[in-house]
Amino acid sequence: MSSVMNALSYQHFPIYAIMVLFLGAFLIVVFGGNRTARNILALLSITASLAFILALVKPVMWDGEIIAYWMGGRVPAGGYAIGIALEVDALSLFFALLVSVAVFVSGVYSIQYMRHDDNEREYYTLFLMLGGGVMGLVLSGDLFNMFIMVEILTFAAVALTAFRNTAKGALEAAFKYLVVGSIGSTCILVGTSMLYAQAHTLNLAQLAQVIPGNLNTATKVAFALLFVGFGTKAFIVPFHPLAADAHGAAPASISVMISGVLTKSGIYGIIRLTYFLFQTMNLGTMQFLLVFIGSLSMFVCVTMALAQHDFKRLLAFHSISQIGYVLTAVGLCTALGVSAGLYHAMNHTLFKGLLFLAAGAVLHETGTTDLGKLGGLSKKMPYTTVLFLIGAFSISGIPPFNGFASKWMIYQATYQKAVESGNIGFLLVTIIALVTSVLTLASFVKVSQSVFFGQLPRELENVKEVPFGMRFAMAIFALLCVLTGLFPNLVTTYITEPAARAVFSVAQYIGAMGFDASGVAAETAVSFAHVGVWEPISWLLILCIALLSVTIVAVASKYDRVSQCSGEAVDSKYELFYGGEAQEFSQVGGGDLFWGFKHNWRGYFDVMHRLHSGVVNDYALWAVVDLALVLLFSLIVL
Amino acid sequence: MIMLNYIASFFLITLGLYTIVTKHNLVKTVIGLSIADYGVNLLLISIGFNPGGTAPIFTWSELNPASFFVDPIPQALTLTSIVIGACVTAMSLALVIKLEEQYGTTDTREIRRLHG
Amino acid sequence: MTIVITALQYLGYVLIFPGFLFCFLAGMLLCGIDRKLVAKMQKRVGPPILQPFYDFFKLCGKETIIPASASKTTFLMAPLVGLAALVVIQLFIPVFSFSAFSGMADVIVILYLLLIPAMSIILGGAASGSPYAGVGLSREMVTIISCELPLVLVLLAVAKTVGSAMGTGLCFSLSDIAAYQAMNGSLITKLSMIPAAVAMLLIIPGETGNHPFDAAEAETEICEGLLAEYSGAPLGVFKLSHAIKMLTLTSLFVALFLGGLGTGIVALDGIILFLLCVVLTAVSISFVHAITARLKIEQIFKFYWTLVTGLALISLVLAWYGL
Amino acid sequence: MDLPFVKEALHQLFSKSSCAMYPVVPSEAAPNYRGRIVYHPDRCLGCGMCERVCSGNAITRTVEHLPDDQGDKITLTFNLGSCTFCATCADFCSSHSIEFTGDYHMVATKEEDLLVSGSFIKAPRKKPAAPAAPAKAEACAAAEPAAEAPKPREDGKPVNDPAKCVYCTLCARKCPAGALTVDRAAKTWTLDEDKCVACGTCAEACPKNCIIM
Amino acid sequence: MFKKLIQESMGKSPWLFHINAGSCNGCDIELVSVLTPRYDAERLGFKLAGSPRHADIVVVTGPVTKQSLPRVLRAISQVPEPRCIVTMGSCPQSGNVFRGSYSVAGPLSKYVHVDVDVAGCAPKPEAVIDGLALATQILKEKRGQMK
Repeated sequence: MSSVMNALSYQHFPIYAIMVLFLGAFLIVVFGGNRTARNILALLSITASLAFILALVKPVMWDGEIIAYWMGGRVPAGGYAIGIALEVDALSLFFALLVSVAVFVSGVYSIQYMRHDDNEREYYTLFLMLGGGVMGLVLSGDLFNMFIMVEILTFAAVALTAFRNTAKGALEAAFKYLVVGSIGSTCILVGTSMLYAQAHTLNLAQLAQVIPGNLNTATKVAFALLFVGFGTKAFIVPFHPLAADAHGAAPASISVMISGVLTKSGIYGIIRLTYFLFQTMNLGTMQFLLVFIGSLSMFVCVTMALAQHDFKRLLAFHSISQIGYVLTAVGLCTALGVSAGLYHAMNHTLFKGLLFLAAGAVLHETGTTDLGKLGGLSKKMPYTTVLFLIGAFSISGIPPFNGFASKWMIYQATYQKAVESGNIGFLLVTIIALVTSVLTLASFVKVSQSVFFGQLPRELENVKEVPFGMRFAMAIFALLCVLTGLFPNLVTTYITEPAARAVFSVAQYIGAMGFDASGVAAETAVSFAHVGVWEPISWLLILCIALLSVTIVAVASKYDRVSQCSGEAVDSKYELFYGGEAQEFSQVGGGDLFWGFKHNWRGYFDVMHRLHSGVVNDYALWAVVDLALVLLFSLIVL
Repeated sequence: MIMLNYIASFFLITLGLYTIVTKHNLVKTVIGLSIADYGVNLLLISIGFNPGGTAPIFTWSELNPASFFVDPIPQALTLTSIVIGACVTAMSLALVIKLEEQYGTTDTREIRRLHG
Repeated sequence: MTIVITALQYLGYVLIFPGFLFCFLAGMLLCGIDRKLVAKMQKRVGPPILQPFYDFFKLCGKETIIPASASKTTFLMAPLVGLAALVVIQLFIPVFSFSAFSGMADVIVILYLLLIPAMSIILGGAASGSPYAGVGLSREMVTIISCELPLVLVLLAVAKTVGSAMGTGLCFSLSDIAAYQAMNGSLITKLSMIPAAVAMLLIIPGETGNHPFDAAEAETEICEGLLAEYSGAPLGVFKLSHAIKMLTLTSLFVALFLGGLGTGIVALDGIILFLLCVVLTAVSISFVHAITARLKIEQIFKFYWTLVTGLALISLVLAWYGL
Repeated sequence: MDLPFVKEALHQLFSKSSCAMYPVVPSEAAPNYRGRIVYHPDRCLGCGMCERVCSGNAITRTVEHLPDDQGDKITLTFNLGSCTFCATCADFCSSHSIEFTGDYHMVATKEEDLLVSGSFIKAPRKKPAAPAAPAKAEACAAAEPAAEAPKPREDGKPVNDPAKCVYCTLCARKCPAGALTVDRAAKTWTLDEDKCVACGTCAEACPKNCIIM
Repeated sequence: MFKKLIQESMGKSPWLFHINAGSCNGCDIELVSVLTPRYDAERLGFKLAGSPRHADIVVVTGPVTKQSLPRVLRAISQVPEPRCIVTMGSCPQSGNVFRGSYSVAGPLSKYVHVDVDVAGCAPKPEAVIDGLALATQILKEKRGQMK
């Protein structure tokens, strides 16, 4: 009896949360021949995983407990960690929460979305392995385990990218991703082994205890290797073309996983690496590296996105652009910055997931994501349109949606950092972030014009709204987008600030595993104070009052007494004003909508176009060059 | 002796990366990945090697401060790494076959439908 | 009881001053004065100052046609949302020392709230399905992008100046900026703020979409662009929004650079604010309108990202080094 | 950037506008402006030349035979809605019965309001016109030996001077009523007296000035 | 009261939509000159609108060629009520010198009810102002008859 009670103790929940996903994958291989059984198994395992993680929120996040879990009870012997450990602090749990929510929604969505594909069994197996891999990565307390999980998730992601192997570019994207991803994985493995050679341990906490005082050439090289390795997982510049290819080619539910979950694992790895293992974030140059790469990703990807004319590929570039925001904010090494970065990471999972699901809904119904072939879907798919718009407003930072709340904190954080450090470079970052935001808005205006508004092409006359299951999945994300935007104080207080505090409590992280943390500075006083003011609820209240009064006046003055044609026969009165004899199909496509902007930047866009050549050798070269640069950086600076 | 191992392993890794970057044949790219992987394996096994050490097979009672054996953890890591390397090769070769079917070529310069 | 009175008071803020009624009257008058002034500068007599009111009421009396390809709800709701959002922005901007709600938002929030009316007009236009609206949308968006960068720089420069003067490093809150100016005089008297003020003056016509930056609504090329399919009352609401946007941006200018001129009496402050808005409109909208021809969209972009951004940047750098 | 109108705009702001203020201040048309047509039926001969030269088909001429041998009621209607105001009709009118005024106010809600019309009654012809035929024959006969200029007729109809006439047929072609027949081969010049309206077009058109009115 | 306000406003802010139905450009130039500082129709509230949806008064110039006829009718049908159609110059009223041409479908009154004719070739700007003022009166009457 007590063993049962013991097994139900929340101490065990992390490993349960990982294992139910892998178990689900295994069971689906065995029993998944039947669709119902398969769906039930998949749903059960993702729900269970979500439940386990949610159950951990109170003890870990709110009570500040750090769960140290030694697999098989193999506690450290002689001061050296021998067994494999899971260590869950608020940071890990924060990412695990994102992962489980994204996996859950994506799984719910898949049930309808993947209905028409064959090999559904393999799909769910790989899907659950992908989820389990990321879950294992963020909950792990062991560097080599992280590598294993990275490999699992890379494999699952590659296989899922190529899942619809008849779709345009799916195989190609998978191959590129595999090659560059393997380079990244190799980097992680070499880095891990070099750290092991120096510290003779693989436990994260122990590494964090040993390494910072004993930096030498080998550890510096290891740092660079691990940084680049996790960088490939986060798809930061210069690995962003892979993300674009992979997101664009994968099924939408997998795009959600790749952008919402996989990139987060890279960010998580970088945070662990810089804040915990090497504790180098107080170095100005280290902050510079992260902020520089973040800003670069932010800007390069948003401009690349403006030039895209495929719905999902465009979203993919935006995904990396938002990751740039996260990395920038995290790289500031201020409490507000980290909190803002994590907040944005969470929002990114939500709104980007929503957008990818909307893109998937469009693909599901129309069979294409080419912006030039779509248009006018708002009349056929009203729910999808509304949900998409919520996502688009969120990502472009329109108040009161969540993207605004986190971006706003990021601007505050960067500007405060600029003022505090007196470094005008951070000011530039603020400006880049603000401009990126409006460029994001521009490209989503482009998407909404060329997919949901404008005129309906004749081929799409028979398009219908997507089934309820898919709408439900999107609605979850949309609801979360609105809620996290409306209550930023609650979110920061209960979710991101504990996680951000965990980032700055390295000593507790080490101490929780039973290692001596005396050499590490105790938790520094963290302050989340910021200078701005933003009260979304009051704003919304005033807006509602204003809107209500406007509407009342409008209705009273018969504003809604309008004439709209009814029935099939269209009087020329209700046709669009157009120069021809009859209304013709004349959709303003998305291909080059913002030429007024691009015209002034044509040199830049030419260069970018040439750089993103699509040849795998070039991308590998970028990876190697990036590796070399980071190596140089870490050898000089650290 | 060990130094030579390290040099060799880094040489292998560099050679693998060089192959990936410069060779325009898909299969050669895969070979490059494998070579880099072997380099890593060599590195791992060299890290764990203690000259003169015995195999790390013992029971708790045999263990005493004087016993001297090679580090078992890198060996475990190497095994895992080998398995993963094999998976990478298998997976990428499968993709190469499919790519060849779809694109009719194995030249990476022509497999760039997704670009820009 | 006090709750009821407070609620009524706030309702009064929203509906009367500085909310709807003030916005409606002041915005429309501003628009009329602008048209009159432009006419004067072009050696014309010009429409009566009440002309925007006539236009608005006339449009209310017209038939509203919804094109068959438009989605009705978006088409009809977009103008109302835009109008409401604009009025709320106006509420957030302090009238000198009197601030109804300005403690609730800072300059960055204002920057983003200004996107909502623009988005409402973009979505409304896009919902009509007209190809002209498609082209107009593209130009409107590029105009927004163009104005955004210099506007950001101006706002950051102000935030830095006030912040370093107040000793907090930086200050985003509009009511704090107003309070600072009430104590220490207008910001425009500072040398470092003059380029920013000039930049802001040039941003105002771009943000409102006035001539010569009205490529998005070029009636002679793309048939009013986004508004091409609007008729009747919704069109009137858009015209009203445009008028209020002029008021909003000019009063934002007043709040940023000309604070401290208030008397403390709310009614008098309202009149002073309106008069200042008139002067600013005359300088930044009417005068610029009268002396220029419409720019092409890529010229607008170039203009804002070179000249205006340069001015704002000078100001920011000066503010950064405490001049 | 080039801003040439800065000074101009500032100057205009404080100077008087250049508006004509039209509805308040009435405005005269420029001299020689060709506005609304005024038709003087009392002067009209009814030749129809105006109708022939009108490019816009704005002029219609209706002839109504009055009973009891009172003559013909000839009505000319000028449709301003079809007029190009080229004034060719006035130029061609030998009796100056068409006049273009400076009244440009030609606004109407109905098309009828844009019609200018007038009519006159053309006295009936003295039917037999007995002396006329001999007179003509006499004139023709007399012309050859006498070789002197023929006399103008009392009724205002044209007389040809065969001595000068080269039979170029210009007069016949110009005749709005089609009353003249000229045969170049036979060298005859014949006037149909019933058709002739005595407009004088033939005399104006004659290059040799051999037609006498 | 509100209705009266609207009706009064209707007379003070007529917006024009100009359709060239094959005109020789003479009338078009005169119409534009109405808006120049010399005549400044804006002081009477006139404004050229870019889209028929915004317009109150449609000004048609030109003899309504066969090519332009369907477009003219479409554009006119898209003007919201109350609306007023003004033909400017002689061409749309009768075809003028183009009457009888194989390519002319006019006059316009064959197809739609024309409210005001402004004759002249081309009309003097003052005449155009007169015509538009008359159209504005008609507009007010039509508004009075609406619901």
